[in-house]
Amino acid sequence: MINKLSSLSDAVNKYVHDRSIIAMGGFPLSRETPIFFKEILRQHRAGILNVNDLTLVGPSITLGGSMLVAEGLVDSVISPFAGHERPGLSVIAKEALEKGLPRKIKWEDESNLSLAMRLMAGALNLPFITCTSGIWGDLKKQGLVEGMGPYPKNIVMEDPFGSARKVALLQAIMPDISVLHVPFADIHGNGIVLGSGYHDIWISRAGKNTILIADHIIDTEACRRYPNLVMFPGAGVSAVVPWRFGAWPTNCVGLYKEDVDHMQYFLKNSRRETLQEYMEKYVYSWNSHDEYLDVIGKNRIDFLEDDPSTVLSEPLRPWILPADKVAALLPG
Amino acid sequence: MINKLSSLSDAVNKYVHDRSIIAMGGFPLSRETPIFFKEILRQHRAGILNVNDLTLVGPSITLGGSMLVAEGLVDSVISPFAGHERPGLSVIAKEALEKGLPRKIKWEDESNLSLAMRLMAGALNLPFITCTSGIWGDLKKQGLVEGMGPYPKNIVMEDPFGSARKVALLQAIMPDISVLHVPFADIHGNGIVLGSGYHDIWISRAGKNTILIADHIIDTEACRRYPNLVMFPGAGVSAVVPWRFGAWPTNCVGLYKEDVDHMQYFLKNSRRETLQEYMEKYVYSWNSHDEYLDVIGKNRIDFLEDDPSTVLSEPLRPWILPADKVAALLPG
Amino acid sequence: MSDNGNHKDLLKKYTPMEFACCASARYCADDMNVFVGVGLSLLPAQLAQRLYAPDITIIYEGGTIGATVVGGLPWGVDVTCIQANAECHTDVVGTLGWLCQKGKVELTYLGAAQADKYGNLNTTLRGDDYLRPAARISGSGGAHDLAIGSKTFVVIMNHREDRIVDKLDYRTTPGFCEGGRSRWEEWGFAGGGNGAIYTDLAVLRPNPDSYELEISEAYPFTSIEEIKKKTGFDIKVAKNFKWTDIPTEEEIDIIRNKLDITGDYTGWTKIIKKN
Amino acid sequence: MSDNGNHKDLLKKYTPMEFACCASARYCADDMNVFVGVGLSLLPAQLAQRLYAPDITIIYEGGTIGATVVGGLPWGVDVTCIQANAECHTDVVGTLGWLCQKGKVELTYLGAAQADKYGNLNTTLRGDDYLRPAARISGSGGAHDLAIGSKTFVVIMNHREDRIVDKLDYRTTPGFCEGGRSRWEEWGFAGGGNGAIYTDLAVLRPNPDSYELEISEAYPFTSIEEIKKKTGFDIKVAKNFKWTDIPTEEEIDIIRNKLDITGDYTGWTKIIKKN
Repeated sequence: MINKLSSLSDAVNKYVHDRSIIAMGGFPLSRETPIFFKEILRQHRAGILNVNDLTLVGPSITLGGSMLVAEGLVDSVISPFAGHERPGLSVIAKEALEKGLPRKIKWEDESNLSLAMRLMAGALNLPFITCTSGIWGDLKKQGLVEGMGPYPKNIVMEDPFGSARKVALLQAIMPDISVLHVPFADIHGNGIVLGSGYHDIWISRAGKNTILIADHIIDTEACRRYPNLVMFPGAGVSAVVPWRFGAWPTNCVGLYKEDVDHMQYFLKNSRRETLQEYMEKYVYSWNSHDEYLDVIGKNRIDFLEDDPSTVLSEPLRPWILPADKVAALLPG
Repeated sequence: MINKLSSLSDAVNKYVHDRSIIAMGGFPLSRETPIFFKEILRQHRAGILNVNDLTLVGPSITLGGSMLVAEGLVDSVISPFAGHERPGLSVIAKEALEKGLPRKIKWEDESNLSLAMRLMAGALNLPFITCTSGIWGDLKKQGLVEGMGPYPKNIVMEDPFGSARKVALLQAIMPDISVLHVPFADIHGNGIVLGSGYHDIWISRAGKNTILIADHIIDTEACRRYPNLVMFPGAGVSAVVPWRFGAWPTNCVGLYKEDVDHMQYFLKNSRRETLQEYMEKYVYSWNSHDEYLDVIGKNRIDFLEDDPSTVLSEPLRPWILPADKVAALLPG
Repeated sequence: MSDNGNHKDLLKKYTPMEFACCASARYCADDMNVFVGVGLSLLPAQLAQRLYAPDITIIYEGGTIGATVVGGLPWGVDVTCIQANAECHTDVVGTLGWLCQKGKVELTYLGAAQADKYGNLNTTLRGDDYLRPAARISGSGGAHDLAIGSKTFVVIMNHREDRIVDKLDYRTTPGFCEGGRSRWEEWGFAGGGNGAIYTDLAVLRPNPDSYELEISEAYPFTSIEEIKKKTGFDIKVAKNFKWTDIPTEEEIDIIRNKLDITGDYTGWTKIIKKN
Repeated sequence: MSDNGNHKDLLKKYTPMEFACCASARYCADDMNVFVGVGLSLLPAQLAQRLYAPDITIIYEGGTIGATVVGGLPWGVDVTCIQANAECHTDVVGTLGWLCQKGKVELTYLGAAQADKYGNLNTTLRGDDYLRPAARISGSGGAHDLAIGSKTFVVIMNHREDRIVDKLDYRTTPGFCEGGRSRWEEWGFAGGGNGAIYTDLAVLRPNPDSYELEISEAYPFTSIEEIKKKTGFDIKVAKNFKWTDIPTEEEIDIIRNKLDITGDYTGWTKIIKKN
């Protein structure tokens, strides 16, 4: 087992390429990876990463994905949902879809199950898989737009073993990068999740390279004591980026709650008139992890960390490595 | 949530029927459910359960399944393996397959992955599913014998989305009963597993009714503190049978090791000349759980419980309900 | 109650969505596995759990099972106050793929932007061009999957002429498909389909032969005439039509003081001064 | 070493299976993910981990990853002494379905009862009738799946005329299928196929064009003649043929004192008195 720790900037620079297909874990209010998308934007603006025409795959388009869309870096989205649940729909995704601003994007609608099954097919190296969903209605025919006209997506097939039942054949999704947020990971890439699994198992397995963003790096001994809590085995993980509060403003169950105030603030400032100012502060202004935390604010962090779900992480907290030790383990 | 505790005899009597398809979890040396099969034999001999022509599905045929075969109660087996790993092949399964004694049984060979995928299809209510395994060689054509001649089993299909890759279409397995052993379960049917998952997630989900055999009943509060350790959600479980050492002579990771001496003893006594005596003692002689433990023997139990994997169960042990409280919760 | 409804004074005491919540909560019973979606559909299952059906198990699509919510009504199915106190966490494949498709979910609550006369739903877009929708909305989420597998599902939504329609702008989620027995005979879906739609005016249920929605109940503050006017197809009145019961004091107490404390979901704070 | 082999005196110091273990252990390198099956295939990966490749991650098909075995050689892949000290537990779908099929397993050790000239394996039965086999053996287990997806796999097995054969009694596990490029062009399998077969006499490797097995190495206690006699098809000697290195003292020390303490796997206690 080798040390897979990586800085945020190295992970983005090494794995994200022009036209990459990027799958993100989590759910609209939980364990998303906005920090990874922010770093793409930062490197793009700094001219050290040349990306365009990205394809985003995931449970929804919320804060991070929306900003990539707003900056015109996204060609296509494959997702079952276009918003933040109750805080609201993605203003930016709506503008791209309804008005083609700042550019037209392609959107492939899935259901939550059909998305999971397409990723499962990718994970199991199957070109296609069967699904009970996707045989009826418009979900089955709205594929990613080819020549600006919709084309048939799912294929409906009758059971060849004689039950007369019909299923959909769904094409696999094989992302170039799968990026997921975890509360805890060790240096070997073993990632622990507390709370719901969403699509994460299959997203993490479908990617050519899988990157974990971890609030805390823990001693491998914690994995050996709680090996059944490891949702992402290091054997399948390419890099682990230590980044406390990386999931913010989504939650990280076990550590902090979702920041719905900030989500609403983001949605209010999602129009082009105000977005640039928002991004200056929340994407570009900071130059270190400490400054990133300052932008969120200590009071805000304390408020978000005062959460009933923290009871779930109690057994793991004693194994958290101190920041200086993690810094020493980071390459470079 | 309701109380799903059941006595062993009630669970067998209620869910096992003539020609039932029974899927068993675990692996050849680990977390199998011999006690469930012993109870079928006991009720069959006592004339209170009329079963015949059972179909067994699982990772292997070892102690419990072998004895059902020896008593002539089995019509068919679907499995990737016919033995106990290093302790040896199933003497009884070999005799049935090679010599048709005591009766001819049908055997459908799978690989570990193709078995898991067929069960996954059953779990997801899909009539069939795709698999990378099962397109080459003899695995794909040896289905359960129809009219005593083998017939094509898997169907080979080329990717309709144009990759030119071939996959197998595997027919779903939908057992009537899925029975799995767990170290800990609560009265709502939430089952915790420590160690490897084997085929268990998909076996547990594929069954029309899922029955857990649990070494210990724990307070539901333990599930609420470690909800990510619950592999089998109570919402999908029909009954929980408290039965300490129910997995013996296979292991239960976290509680006791595999009893390889007993497996070898069983294999040595698997010939018809000696099997009846073995079964008299280990299947029929006892009349209560205490007597069952006496048959294993206190020294043996102490030896098996002295195991390095017990470190994994430490966080859960404080939540074990005492025997009298469990007895009071059992219906009837 | 009344033969003609139109008791507008009721709207000073109760909001239309309180009627919808209380009526739909009564669908829960015994030890059902109940699946709950985002938004207003979070409310009735929790109301039922506190009042009529304490043994139900609530399932959220992200993977949370058997949770007791800590605090008020959550902002989504994946918030920490739902996940902090659950009996088990699985994932989307476990909830939507297994429990739901395998027939282990008795009841699902859904929301929708549009429903057609066969109870099919649209939550994806408004307008007639997928490539340039007049309004993009959320998408399926898990609704498509739940509607296929759940033994029954009920919908809570607004009642307007362009919401309860003859033809959907986008067919996201199957109800009774093309009507009659088509849901089962043509499509082979495992679940029972759309049990009822609770709008802010009425309860619509499928006719047992044609599977076309009918006015099964109406809230007593409205009238059949108003409902028909606000429906986008020529809706019939069911044989066993009745006026919906007025919410009980107990129901209202729990909604206002325990679940929807801010009134964000049911809007009750717009008619009643908060203490 | 020698031009003709036949140094029978070596068998007083080493067993044939010790040769097979030491030779096959050298296949492990760097930070490979290495998949280990039941039986003799448990040994070389652990030997390599202690000697040449400490950073490999050992994976067992039941779901155990990154385990350090507590105690001696285990009786199976699912015993508690393997599971007690692992970094992670997943399941059969995670190991065989994902890691292996997705190309994340660099090397797999397998056993077999029969291999044919294209490295295809039989672990299911002996005889020519599936319905009434002369001898039923274990079955595929995970071998079929591992041979398809693993970047390479190696086999440890006995060398006899009815074991290394022209035609298998049952085709359990694909090597190079029908030879040539058929494994990839006809069947499209992701993995690289059979890297080597380590028998108790020799190391057989595929010819790079025909993919037929050749005698790539021989253990110096045997001879080409003996190997040919004990092979069920007309096997050729590889261009780069060499005599296999004798096990080092270090290797033997670890096998006899750390891994196969009882000699059950390699049989060394039959030639050497245990201290």
